[in-house]
Amino acid sequence: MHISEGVLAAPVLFSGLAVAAAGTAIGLKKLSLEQTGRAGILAASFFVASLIHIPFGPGSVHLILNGVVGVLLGWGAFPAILTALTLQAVLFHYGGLTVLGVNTVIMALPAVVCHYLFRALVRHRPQWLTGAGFAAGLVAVLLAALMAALALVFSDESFLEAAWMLGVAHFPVMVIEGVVTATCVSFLNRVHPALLHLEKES
Amino acid sequence: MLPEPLPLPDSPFRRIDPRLRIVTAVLFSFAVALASEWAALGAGFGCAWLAIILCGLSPWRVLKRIAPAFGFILFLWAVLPLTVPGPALLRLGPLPLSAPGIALAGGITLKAAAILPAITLLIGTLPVATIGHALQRLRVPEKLVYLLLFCYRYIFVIEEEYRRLERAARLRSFRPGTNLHTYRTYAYLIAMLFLRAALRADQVHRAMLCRGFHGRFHTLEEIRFRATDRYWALALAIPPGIVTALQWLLLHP
Amino acid sequence: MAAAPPLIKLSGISFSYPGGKPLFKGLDLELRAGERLGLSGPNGAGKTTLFHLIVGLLKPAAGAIEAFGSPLKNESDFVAARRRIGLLFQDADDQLFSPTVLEDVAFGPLNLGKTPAEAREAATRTLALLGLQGFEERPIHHLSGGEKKLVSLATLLAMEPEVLLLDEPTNGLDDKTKANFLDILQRLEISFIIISHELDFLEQSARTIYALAEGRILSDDQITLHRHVHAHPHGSLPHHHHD
Amino acid sequence: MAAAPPLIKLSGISFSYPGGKPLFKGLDLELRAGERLGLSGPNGAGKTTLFHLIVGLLKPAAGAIEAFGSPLKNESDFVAARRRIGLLFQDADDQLFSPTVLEDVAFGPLNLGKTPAEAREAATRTLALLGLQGFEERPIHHLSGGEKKLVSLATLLAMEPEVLLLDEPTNGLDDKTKANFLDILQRLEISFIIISHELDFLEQSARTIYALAEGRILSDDQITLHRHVHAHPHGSLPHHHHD
Repeated sequence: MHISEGVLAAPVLFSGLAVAAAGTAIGLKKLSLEQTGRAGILAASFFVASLIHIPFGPGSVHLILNGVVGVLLGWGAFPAILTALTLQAVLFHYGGLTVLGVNTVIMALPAVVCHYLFRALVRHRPQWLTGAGFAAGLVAVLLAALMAALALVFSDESFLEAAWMLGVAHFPVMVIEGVVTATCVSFLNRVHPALLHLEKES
Repeated sequence: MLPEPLPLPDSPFRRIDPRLRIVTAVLFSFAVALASEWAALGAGFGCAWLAIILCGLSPWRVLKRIAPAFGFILFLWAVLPLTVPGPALLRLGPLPLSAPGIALAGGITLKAAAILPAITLLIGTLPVATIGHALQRLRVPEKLVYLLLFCYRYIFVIEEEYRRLERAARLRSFRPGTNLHTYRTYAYLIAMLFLRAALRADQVHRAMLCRGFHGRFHTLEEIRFRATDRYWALALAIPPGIVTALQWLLLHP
Repeated sequence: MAAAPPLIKLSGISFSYPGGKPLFKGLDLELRAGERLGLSGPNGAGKTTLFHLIVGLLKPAAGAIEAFGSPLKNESDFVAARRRIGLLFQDADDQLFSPTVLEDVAFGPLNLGKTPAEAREAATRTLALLGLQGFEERPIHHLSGGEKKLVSLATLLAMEPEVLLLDEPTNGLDDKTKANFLDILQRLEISFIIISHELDFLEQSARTIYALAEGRILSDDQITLHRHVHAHPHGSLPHHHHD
Repeated sequence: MAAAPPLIKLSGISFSYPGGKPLFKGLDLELRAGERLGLSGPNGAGKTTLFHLIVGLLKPAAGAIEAFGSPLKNESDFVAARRRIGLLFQDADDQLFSPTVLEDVAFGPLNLGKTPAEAREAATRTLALLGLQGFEERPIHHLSGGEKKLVSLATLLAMEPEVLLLDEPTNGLDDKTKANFLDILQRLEISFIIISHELDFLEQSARTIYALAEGRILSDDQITLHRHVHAHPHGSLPHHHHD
């Protein structure tokens, strides 16, 4: 979910930069050097996975997967997503430099929220793992769409309808992301459960 | 296909300090993104494409590079003229297309058409390794720089892994559709990528330890600010300067 | 030779990778029902490429590919042919992506339109055939190299292919695993082409051996008679010539 | 044998992975200066694990590890030893993590405290030694499998190690690259232990070959004398026993 260059107003751009900088600082602080390498390689898989076309009806959608990144990296999602978006901005021109902050916040803040949401649900009831994964995937996209819509509306009220449509267009993606994230999480839990508890090591 | 930096023909421009190019890209992006006057936007647009031609980069290749970014802008063109209130400029059958809507969409398009080629020219032609070093010298936190370099390095390895797995699925008669089986299959492929990434990260860390890594990255100093870079700094300040000056003068006549 | 068409027939295939020199120049190859074909050749001779051409992952610059009596021209022809051809990849890690063995083996049958119950049944049966009972719920990631190779084979056999294409199946396997794999191959009633740079393994598994060299298939009637006789002093340890 | 201590000495090593059965039970191994040791063994015998124990990436449950005459006990001992031991990983992509070839080869020397100019010089010299002139600025992801393997070796040699540990160095290499790698190994004046499941490659590269089996190292004095003599009728085609 990228907002393009040239759309947003100055206050939104600068607030985005400030929040992204703060989140990234927290994330970097929580990552040890060893985990930095790991986060970099996970960011690479996030980058690759987000290029995959998933069929939906007659067309296809791109996954966002910020929920998975949140579950795996916690606050580390901020630097990891910032990194992936920087490479996308420089090499693909998805997004751009001025919107880097806003786009990072749009994806990473929901990722961090879902990290805690997932953890709370699973800690409460371990058998809810799949459900918690579904919730993390769905909520991460829901919040991202909401934040993208807010960024648009705060920039210019004329974007109101466009923002609504953007949100509604992401509704099917939310469900697909929920399913994919739930399956991903249960896969990792079955095969390599230590991965889901990355954050405890820091 | 994963993106590689665009090759830039050799010229004095190619040899300037990469930090200058990154800083210019940021300044120019903000100058244009924050401008609102048509003349300022037009000047930004002109500067970007003129620079591309002067540096010997094919405008057609740049256009092809940045084309995907216009998907979002196309969406705005489809929505804004119909939804932004205001007097109709045109009519599309029974639908009035509002003047402020068209102006808004047009302004955004012009901004993107100025900023994106500038980023392509200034940063999109730099090897990612060089970008990393330049960022480090620009005091971007070391961990973040290494995150970026690791990410770029392993994108190619992971994409290759994905392609092989996806091919294996296809050979076993997997045909993607809108159904649970498809989504589950993609989720498995993706989970496999994340799993392998994590396991590889452990090995990479071990390999680093074996080569004497003890918590600090050292770099081969390569970036130097030469005497001629001072003149380049002045030259590169012109486009963002023009855009900002025009914007300011037109707003405060 | 019966009048039945060959299972697979390549005629006049030419191929080169972009920017590379020609890998195949007018290559011909036929696999008839019941045949077990071995294909040897140095690494880099394009053995894997040949298999990828047969299943349509790569397109030849010239020449015709036929399978089961029909020419394969466009993607949909290849899609149909792939249901009947099982390709075993050189690296099992490229082939397996499900969390558990059972799910991976059931994946193909599900794609062929079987119900989950039927697919599970087919998977369990195939695993038993390969001596992998009790592996159903094991995570793929915890299997040894040899077990992964067998599971890869199971994923193909569960789809009941008519032809197997085996790409260096013994790569990285130790002798015990290799012997087990050979034993399984010999029990299978299925036509196959096997690629290997290990001539001894080819001799034990295939009935006819061709060599891939200079961009073509060279056949040699005598090559199948070829047997190694080794005479050498050696230590008391079990040792092996080819692994 | 001189009185000099062995370069590497393992005595009575026991190890098992958490939840797994014991991999090593009282394993002994010695590498003396000038020696070139080959280590063969079936899949899952713990060949890679053995190397990781030597450089302290894993800790044994029991037994002692010595390097260059001193016991290695805590992490700082291993850190010191790792400067003198070069471990070549099985997968070159694990070993090469820098954006360009030059940076990757200079990484080790920089960590050893060399100045950037010295490190660059060492890297350039090592690359030239391996025939990799002109590769300095290439991004790692543009290299072929064989080139990656050679660059991995360069990253180690640039640190001027006294011992090399080579983990399945020929895995996935084609014959030409394998021959080139062998040629380079034979030119190096350095003691090494090489792990491979390809006995032929071991025979060509090592002076002594041990087998790893049942959790221990089995030595066999005669195995180094072993040579193959083949006598067989064969076809007119060029064919190879070992590639």
